[in-house]
Amino acid sequence: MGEVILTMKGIDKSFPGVHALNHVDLEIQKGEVHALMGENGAGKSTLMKVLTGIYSKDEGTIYFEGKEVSFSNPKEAQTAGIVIVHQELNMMGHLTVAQNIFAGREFRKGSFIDDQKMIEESNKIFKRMNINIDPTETMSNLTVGKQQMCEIAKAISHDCKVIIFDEPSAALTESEIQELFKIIRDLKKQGMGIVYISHRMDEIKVITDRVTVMRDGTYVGTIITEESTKDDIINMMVGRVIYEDPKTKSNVPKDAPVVLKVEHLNAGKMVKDVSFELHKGEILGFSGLMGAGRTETARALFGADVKESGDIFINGKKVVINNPMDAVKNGIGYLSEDRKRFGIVTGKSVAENTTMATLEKYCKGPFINKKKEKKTAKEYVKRLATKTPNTEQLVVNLSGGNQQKVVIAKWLVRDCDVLIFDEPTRGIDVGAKSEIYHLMNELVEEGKSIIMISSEMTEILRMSDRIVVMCEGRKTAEINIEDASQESIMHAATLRD
Amino acid sequence: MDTLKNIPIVRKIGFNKIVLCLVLLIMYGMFSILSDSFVNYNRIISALNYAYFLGFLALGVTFVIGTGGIDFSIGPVMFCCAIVSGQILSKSSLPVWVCMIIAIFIGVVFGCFNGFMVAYCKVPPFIISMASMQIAKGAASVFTGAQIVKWPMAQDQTNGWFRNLVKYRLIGDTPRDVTIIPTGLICLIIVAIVCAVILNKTKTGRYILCLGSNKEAVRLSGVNVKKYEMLAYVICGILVGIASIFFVGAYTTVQPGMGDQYNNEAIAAAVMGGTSMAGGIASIGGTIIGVLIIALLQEGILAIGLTKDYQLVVTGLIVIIAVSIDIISRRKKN
Amino acid sequence: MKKKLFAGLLTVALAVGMLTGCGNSGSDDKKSGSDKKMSFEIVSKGFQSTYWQAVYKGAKAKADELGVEINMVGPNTESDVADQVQMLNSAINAQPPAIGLAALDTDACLDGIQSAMDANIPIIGFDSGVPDAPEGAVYANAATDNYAAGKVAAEGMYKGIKDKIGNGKVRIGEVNQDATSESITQRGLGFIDKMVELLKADGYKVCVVGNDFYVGKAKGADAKEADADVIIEVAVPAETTTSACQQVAEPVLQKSDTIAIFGSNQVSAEGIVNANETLKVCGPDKIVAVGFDSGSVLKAAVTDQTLFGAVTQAPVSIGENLVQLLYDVSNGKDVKDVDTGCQWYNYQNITDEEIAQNLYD
Amino acid sequence: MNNNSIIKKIGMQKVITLGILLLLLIFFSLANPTFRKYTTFLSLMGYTYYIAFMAIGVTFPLLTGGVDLSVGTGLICYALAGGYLVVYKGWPVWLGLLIAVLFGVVIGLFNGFAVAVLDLPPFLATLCTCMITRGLGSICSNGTGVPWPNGSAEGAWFRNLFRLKVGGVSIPIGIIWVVLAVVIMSIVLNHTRTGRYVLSIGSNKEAAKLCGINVVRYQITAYVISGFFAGLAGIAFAASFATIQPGLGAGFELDAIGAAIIGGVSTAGGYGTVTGTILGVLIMSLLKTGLPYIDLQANWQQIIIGIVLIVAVMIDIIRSRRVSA
Repeated sequence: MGEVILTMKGIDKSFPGVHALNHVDLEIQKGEVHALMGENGAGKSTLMKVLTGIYSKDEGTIYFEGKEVSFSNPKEAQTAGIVIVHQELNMMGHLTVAQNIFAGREFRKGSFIDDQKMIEESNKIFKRMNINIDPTETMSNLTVGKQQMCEIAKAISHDCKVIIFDEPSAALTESEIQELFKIIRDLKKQGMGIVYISHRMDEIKVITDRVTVMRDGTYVGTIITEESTKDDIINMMVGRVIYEDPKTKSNVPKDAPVVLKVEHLNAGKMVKDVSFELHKGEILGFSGLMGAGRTETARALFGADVKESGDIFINGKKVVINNPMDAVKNGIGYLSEDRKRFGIVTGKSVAENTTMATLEKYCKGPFINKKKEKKTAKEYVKRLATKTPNTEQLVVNLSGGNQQKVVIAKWLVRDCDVLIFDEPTRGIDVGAKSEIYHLMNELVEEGKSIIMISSEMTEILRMSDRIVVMCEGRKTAEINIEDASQESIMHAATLRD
Repeated sequence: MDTLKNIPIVRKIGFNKIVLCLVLLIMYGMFSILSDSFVNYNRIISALNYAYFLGFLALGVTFVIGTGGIDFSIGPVMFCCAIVSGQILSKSSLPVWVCMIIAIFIGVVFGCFNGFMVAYCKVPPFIISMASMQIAKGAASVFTGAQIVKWPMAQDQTNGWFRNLVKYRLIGDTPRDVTIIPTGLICLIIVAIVCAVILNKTKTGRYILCLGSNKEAVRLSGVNVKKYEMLAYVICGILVGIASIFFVGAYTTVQPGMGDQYNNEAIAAAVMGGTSMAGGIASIGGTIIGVLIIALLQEGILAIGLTKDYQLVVTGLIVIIAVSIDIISRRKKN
Repeated sequence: MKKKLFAGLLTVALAVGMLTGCGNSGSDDKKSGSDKKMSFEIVSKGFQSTYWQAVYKGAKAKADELGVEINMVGPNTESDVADQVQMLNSAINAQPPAIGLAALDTDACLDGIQSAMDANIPIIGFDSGVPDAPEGAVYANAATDNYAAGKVAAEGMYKGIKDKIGNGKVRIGEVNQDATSESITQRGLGFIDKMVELLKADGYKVCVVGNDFYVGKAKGADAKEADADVIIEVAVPAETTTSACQQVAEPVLQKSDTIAIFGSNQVSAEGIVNANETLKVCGPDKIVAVGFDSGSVLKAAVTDQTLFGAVTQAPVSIGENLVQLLYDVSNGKDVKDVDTGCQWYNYQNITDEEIAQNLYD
Repeated sequence: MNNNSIIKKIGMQKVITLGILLLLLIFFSLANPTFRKYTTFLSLMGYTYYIAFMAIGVTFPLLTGGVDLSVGTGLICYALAGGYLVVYKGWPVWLGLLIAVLFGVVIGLFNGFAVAVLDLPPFLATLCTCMITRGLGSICSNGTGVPWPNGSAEGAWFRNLFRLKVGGVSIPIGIIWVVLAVVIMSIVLNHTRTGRYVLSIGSNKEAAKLCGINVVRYQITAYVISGFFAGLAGIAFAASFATIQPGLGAGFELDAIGAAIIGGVSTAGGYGTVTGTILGVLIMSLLKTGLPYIDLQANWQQIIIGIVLIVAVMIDIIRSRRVSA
């Protein structure tokens, strides 16, 4: 193929207690889309941060356009022509689109900023990308997808030679992803080297030319996408073969009682007239694209956000849920998609997090019975096989999967009948993932009911008994697992008015 | 150093607190060298005089900082409590204990107001405490007609007994042979223990610290976060009320329109003691040591013939250095 | 990392040591010199006005003359009662042969005074002294009789306004820095009482309005506001600062019936002078303004007749007498109160030697 | 809807603030005829200058999402230090003024260093400098009050910088400096990199860092601006009130911060304007001068200012809630 533009050789990086990168190699050619894959914590992001000068490397060399380089901050990398589009959106919400795109390198007339020129340049870029965004609009007024486009526009506006996309599609709708791919192909034609980090196997197959796989901070290998199968890549990633067979038949009896019934739920723009039922012992999958309103539905149901209208019935009885307190009282537990922000109390111990929702059970009068609390915490650490030295360990020091287990333990201690799992396996490695699947199956066997929101099609197809599909805040389909297929779900997920 | 850190007792008390105690001792030693008259029982008594009300204020604000909030109104509110209840005491025939309860009640009213505005109306704590500081000053002044208020002296037959809370004069063989017993210290320690128990052993304290660490996560656990956030301010209010009693017990008179400087010193004491401004981490023991450091500093600086100005400068520097070290060491850890 | 923590905290300790160490050698050479020198502790009300500097100057001069040391401290502002109590306690703990005290508030200082008595340390009052101190604690005072000083101001002012009264309702303003400190309230009341007395003697009806404290304590002003010939309006600011005094003086000066105004200490008098900078209402044939104490601002104002006159105490003499009394009492001599007195001055006699020696910048 | 777009352009908060300002003016003028005098306007300006400078300065740390609590005690400290050198050491006045401003810049640098480099919470760092400057002020002047030259004294010319006497009339030319400061700082905020980066940091510090913005530098700049203006405020204070007493200044910062917040500066940072701040300043100083004219005892002022602050913030909160819903 094309000529090599970027080579990273023997990159080594350690953080206190972690060997994040162990002599990793990477080679990017001009005009190729190069996928960088690996489980969470495999070291992809760290490698890119070393490349763009956010982290300094301990060992190894980087050659860019044949010359050895070393960037000490992102700006130097940008100037050289290496730009990164970050996974988390890095926008300054109070500023306008144009101001964001040119942040840090404003055009100037004398010592004044030339806003007019910035707006013109932004318009040119958007034209080239063939998208329609007003550069004078305030950033926080845009949708997530458009914000992502602005990020890409910003990357393009640097006269760059290598662009790194760190999970760009996570927040995009299907059509936006198609637009993104169009842009990427365009950039490729212009001879840029593109690094594409993603977990979505389908996208990798569609857009990339080569795949480099990393595992536990080490380089596993590089293969050509066309010549390999999905399973090959997965095997390289996990180092063992995992078969994810979709569920073919629901075990829930047809006459299982309805434990939760939601009717005509409305909350803001993202939840419009949503109704569904949840049976005892059932896993109800919620599928849809990012921004379809699934999380918002769950939050409104749980009382975390204000809802405008709608009735909720628990075991046939109408209940009022205005805040999470009411929800918990009625036996609903909610496992948030954003663990760090809404799940764990980072600075507190495993034991304290475990009893967070049930503290009154561990109190004698106003006092906490710490012995009893510790006993319970230990019990759940054992039951969920949480990897932690002891129950006094601060949650912040645990890995993502173990943090998730602590959050699950919190709701198990509460003994909720209805559990809402919002992206329960996001950011969790494969091993912990299957443990969580196992646990969910165990729970429904015990007679609990689960609402599972997931963006991973395989997860939905593997776990659910029934699937609710949402699009733009409305429920567009309800499919029994026997009838479900990727195609049918995708169809419903893109069913717009 | 690491081995030292791992001795069980050191771990239990906390390394930082031991270092703070050492600083306290070093300071004491230094002042003893610099001033001939510093090693003196009465010096300790007079340093403690300053520590009592400051201690209660700092304990109160520790709870608020624990939630990630801040209260800049504690000093003026303390004065407001003392002024209004003192005025009632002098203008009516109510017994002093009723007026002490009134003082605490006024503290609670301000605590409720601040807490309500922060927890339920979502006003930034900094701004609401700024506003209630103005209101406390003005209200106290209006209530008394900008008058100084005097609480009864120890000699007062009916109401003077309350001063024994602060210090008890034990008269020996002759009337001139007086030993002063710092009863205030006992009160402070008892209240500090109660605070420590509330903060570490009860549901309220647990939730206060947890919501300081991650409010949204606690809310989504079905906890009434608004209630507990407000409760922190109410606890602070109670302690501010108690502080006002110990202030007048030590200094008799209060003037309206004052009290700002005590905010800063109380917050400084709490932060010095290891309470994090970001919320979630709070230490009652540390706060008390911080208060003792400030009290000792102010007595020592007077003893070597300097003005209070030096105390302010040194306190400011100590806090900056102590917190920077804390931040740097934590940054290294991660 | 813990090493760093430790090292850092040691640095703090060192910093403290250096600051205090340097400060010590810089402020008073208490440590150097012979240890046998007598050293007195003096607790003043503060240093914020130059008045206190003059007191210090007098005291220092006398101390040098007698060959003794003095250590004069005072709170940051004249409202920091608690700070002064701490300073008094600290002074007692230094176990000096005698202590000079100008109490901001006697009650607040009582505990300290009691411990001084217990420790057999005599106290000498100065400035406004220690009013209502327990029997036997204060051996003598080198003080101004503030109530009398207020009267002097009223008499002085009355000369200037006598002719302006009688044609309809007129107003006399008084700006008092606070309604709490003994010296200010005594001065303020002395002024009001004397003014009322003078006015009533000439057959006018008088009423006092404004701050509740002064209204309540004033004697003899029994007329209603509506039918009074003369209204005495007392303004008290929220803070004891020049700017706050200025703030309350302005509305009074702007009232059309105001014929005179009195500022009862240096701070409030400066507030009036400042307010007049913009308003331009004081001076000959305009509002009769009277100040108290001196300082460069007031001296200039008296000279250019913005101020009709002012009353000065004798700060230098207060300082001198104080140290003399301290010296005598610690040598076992009997001591008696010294009234350091006060004087009326205006543009005519400001340069007289008798007056000028008591004026300071 | 031409009207609406104009309001949108100026900003609703500013329109409301302006409305309140006018209402207050009308109210005071009706309540007391003497309030309508030219001289009242002059003294109103006297209170406006120093609060205005403080508030313009403190707007910048607020916009970065920080705060500067040291401006109040700071301005007294700088004025004391400068004045001490002039009055007691015989330095020329212009040098004293320069020292005051420089001192402010140094303390601003210190604040910036503590916040940006040491990573201390801005509240805490500036709380400490608040204590430190309060102490330093007294130490610098040996605890004495400092009377800056005034009246006919040599060096009193500097007071003419704010109040020029032409014939018998005083002209508050200080307004010119305040307006100039507002215009310059508005341009700095909206049309230079410094201002843009200050806003960026307040909006999303991490993002700003990743854009290659030197976050440390511009954070320090914000605090230096605050310190510089605190120095100017010290001069304005000295010019308006002549005598500076140590131990003052605690609480002044609340006037300034309160003014900025009333003027629509977001306490979380990222949004706010200098013109809004100055409207807030005018409300503050109008309350301070106006309330004594309606025969309210001074202590009521504090209560009223406290309530005004709460109302302003509540309006802001309700408004932003409606926008986001």
